[in-house]
Amino acid sequence: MNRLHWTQTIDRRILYLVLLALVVIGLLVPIPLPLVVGPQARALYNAVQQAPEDKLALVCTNWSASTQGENRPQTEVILRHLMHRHIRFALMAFDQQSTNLARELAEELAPQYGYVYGRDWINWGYRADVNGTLKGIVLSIPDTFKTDSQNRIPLTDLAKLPVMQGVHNTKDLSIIVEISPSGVYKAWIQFVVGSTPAKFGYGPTSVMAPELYNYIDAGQMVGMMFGIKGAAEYERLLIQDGTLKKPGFTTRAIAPVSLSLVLLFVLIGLGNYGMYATRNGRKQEKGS
Amino acid sequence: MKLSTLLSKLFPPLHGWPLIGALVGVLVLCVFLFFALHALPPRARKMVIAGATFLAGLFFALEWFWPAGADGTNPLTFAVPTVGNVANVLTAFTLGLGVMSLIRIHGNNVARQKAGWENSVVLLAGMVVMAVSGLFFEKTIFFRSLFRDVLNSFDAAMFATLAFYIISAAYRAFRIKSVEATLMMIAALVVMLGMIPIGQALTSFIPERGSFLSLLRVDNISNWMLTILNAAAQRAINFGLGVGALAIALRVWLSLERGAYFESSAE
Amino acid sequence: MNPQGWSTTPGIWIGAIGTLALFSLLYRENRVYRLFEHLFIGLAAGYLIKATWSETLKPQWWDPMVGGQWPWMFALGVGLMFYTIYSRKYNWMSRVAIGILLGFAAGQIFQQTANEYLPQIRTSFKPLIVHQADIKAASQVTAFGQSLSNFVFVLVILCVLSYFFFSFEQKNKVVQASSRTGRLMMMFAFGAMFGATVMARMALLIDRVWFLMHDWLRIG
Amino acid sequence: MDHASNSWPTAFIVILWSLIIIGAVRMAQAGRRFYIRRIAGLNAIDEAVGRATEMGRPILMVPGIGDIGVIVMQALSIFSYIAKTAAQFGNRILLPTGGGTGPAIYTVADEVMRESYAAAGRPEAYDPDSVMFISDRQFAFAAGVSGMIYREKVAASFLFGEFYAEALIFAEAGQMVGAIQVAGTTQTTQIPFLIASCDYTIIGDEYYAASAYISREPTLLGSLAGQDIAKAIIWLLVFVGAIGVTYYSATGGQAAMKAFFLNQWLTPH
Repeated sequence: MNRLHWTQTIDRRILYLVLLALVVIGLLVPIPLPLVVGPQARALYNAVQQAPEDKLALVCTNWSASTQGENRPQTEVILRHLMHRHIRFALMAFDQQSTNLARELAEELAPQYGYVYGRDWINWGYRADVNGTLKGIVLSIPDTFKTDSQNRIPLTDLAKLPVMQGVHNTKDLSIIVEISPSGVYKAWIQFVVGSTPAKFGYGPTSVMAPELYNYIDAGQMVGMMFGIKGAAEYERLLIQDGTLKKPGFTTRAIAPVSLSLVLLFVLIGLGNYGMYATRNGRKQEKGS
Repeated sequence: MKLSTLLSKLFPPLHGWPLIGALVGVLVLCVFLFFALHALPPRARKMVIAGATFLAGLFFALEWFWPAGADGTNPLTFAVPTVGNVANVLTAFTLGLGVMSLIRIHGNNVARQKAGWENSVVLLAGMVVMAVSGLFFEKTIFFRSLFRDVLNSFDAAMFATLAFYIISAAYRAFRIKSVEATLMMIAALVVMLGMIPIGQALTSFIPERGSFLSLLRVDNISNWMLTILNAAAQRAINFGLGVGALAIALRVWLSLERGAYFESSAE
Repeated sequence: MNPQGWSTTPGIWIGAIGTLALFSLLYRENRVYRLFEHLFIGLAAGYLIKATWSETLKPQWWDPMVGGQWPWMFALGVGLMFYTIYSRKYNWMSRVAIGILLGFAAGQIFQQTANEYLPQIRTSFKPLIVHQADIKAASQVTAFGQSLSNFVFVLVILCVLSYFFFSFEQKNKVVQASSRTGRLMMMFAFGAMFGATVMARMALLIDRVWFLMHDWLRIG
Repeated sequence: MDHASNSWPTAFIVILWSLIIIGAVRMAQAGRRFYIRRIAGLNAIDEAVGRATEMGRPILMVPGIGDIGVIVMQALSIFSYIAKTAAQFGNRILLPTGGGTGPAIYTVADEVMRESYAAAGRPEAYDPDSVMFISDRQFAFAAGVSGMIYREKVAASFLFGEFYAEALIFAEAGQMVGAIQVAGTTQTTQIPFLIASCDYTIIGDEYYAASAYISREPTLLGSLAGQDIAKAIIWLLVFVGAIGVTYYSATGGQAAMKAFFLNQWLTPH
């Protein structure tokens, strides 16, 4: 047997162990890997940076525990950016789990920026019917959501919910960002994007991201974060402009992502090299 | 008269004793229908099944084909949410079958002390604790933590094992064994290269835009592959799937289907 | 060991140990995995009971029914038909209930087909020769590049479709070549899909490892 | 589009397809015979069952986690064939169901398996515990089925239905215990992972051709011929459409024609 034969049949458990080790080390030890900020993430960042401060931003989340690895960091950088710029925002969701996960994230970040629920941010809650809801908010947000989801206060009660001051429909929004593993963006583009001056940005999982270039190219979407990589690029921009003092989880996470992809390259290379070498060896044996 | 008003006249909402009377009446009627149905000869039974399937489908088909007015609705549109609810409710009633399947298999394990019966105890206990705390103590920290910290963690953990599996699958499958395997490998490598800084750095000397060469940047090649080749291939595959689904749906709806479940006559 | 350094929430502990237990299957099947697998299934079943009642049966059936809409009682009658499967004598009746469910699914096929596939046919009508005037000013694509892309797009669709013809023998040389090209193009596409998924999967693992390190062990 | 009247040309095509398929089915039922080409992955089913018999280990069949409907019925129709073969050779079978309508699928699957054993002449060999509901929850189902794959050391694994991310979990678990695996799914995004981990993967609407291929039932072969004609119509539409759009965009002056071709026809309003 050829001495390179092992490269073709490495026990899977060894592969798993190496991957796990790379992830743990990558998270613990800051590895300075180059990170190119792509045009899509930059465009989204610029849109949030230039969003009018006197209007309400809308962050729609549709992710659940299963895709939080990518979608949670994306939500976090967007919320941090909005809070740093003191833009009030609203949360909404088309996924029941997501409305809780995003609310918890917002509750975690709010104290750091002095955000108060009802004054600086609000949770509209969850709706199952995508098309109906989106068609509804184009006409009237208070009629569509009726109350906030935390305390069931009518959205028109401005004394208790000053955050809703001057917000009637999508025309009164400053920017819309959806963070989602599913294809809801089509409904946004069909029903909402044309109705409002607010720009529309996206945080898709990296599986879904390639679908979106088309829409960015067509100007229907201002920009996006390509999965976890996009979130890290966005975080890089936030560090550069001083919004963030130190890198967070996202920047840490990008090193193990890159390392694991490199591992995959190495493994595929090894497997093929071994196969090639063994095959050649066999040919020579025959010849001799 | 509108169909919706006709219906509300035929089935007026009731309250108090009349309501209870109506509910009991419906139940008795159901029991009667049950035995009446069972008295049918096999041929008629087949027709009942075929008829029920056809009628259930007919509603959605008619609603769609019936021209809509200026307001985007037709006389059947008002019933779409209700019929959707009926489908949801009927599906929900099957829940008991699933729970009974679990209880039967795991209850048996416990009763006969089969190997691993302790696990079956854990399964049944978990089910009871979760159901009871969810139904009656929904607002407690206990239930919220059980759902979020335990159940969601398990979901995410199982999902995360995919990271390992994808590595071993790629390592094993991406070998230059055949034209097909090689093509798959090349495409995967290019797309992955486009995602990592090292890959992007390979062609970063090419200007991002404005030059013919910029098309050769790894990220651009990768995007092109995903948005042109991949999108076109997926689209063609999906055309076939769409037509296939249409065909089997028509066969099921019109009771033309043959094969498992359908060929046998109702005894 | 510093007790303050450890999370005290029992939920997080069970979640963390369960995560490790579920991962242990990657090494081999073992008793701890089995235990947590069963706990997982049990909890999921319990949650299903809760969700079925509080998200479907209560709001969509019970509340309207006791609110006066008595015909909802018929749904119970039909629903109970499912349970005839336990009886040899009556089990044919479960087919009526199943038939209704299948009918609901089948009847929507016209709308689904029209909504999903017809627009895709239309957007496949791509001009094979693109003029510079038709290209958006901001776009970096040249007319030639766009023409080439469109040509490849249409060609791939036609080739791949030809692979999926089943009811005649593919003897004709042109058909054979087209079908073979279609299959190779699909493999290429599958490779691209595979590559595009890797990063998302890694992100999930990193998230879980972070959960173990940060939320549970409080390191890092 | 909410209704056919949003775009009659679209509705017309859907009706045309439907009539062609129904027509072909009726022709087949009236006695006309249709041809079907070879589908490599499906020939492997017998091989896999044979392997399981040699090894004396169970056969696993998973119908995916999709809701009850035509996709699941198609999977069960394939499984019915497998179960008949398994019944003849005395193999044990395992059929876990999951997804939101898992309990309903469990009911149907139980009936189908019982019937298949009866059709194979061995009704007494059917073990009702071989069909079971596991979970409606995607990853609880994945945990249960992969545990089952390892514990039972399944010899053959058939994954047919609507699969999502869990497809790779099942396929790699099967790979690990050395099962021979045949798979097919309507979820195109999962095909790459099945190809990487399974011995045979059928692609796209080979899934819908499978029951016709296995059973050679005239009705299904007829339907398949009808589907081919419908696909041929798509082929022609795309071909003519692309040429037409090119022509009108080249002649430039006929903007109205181009607008009609691109924007009016088939576009819901």
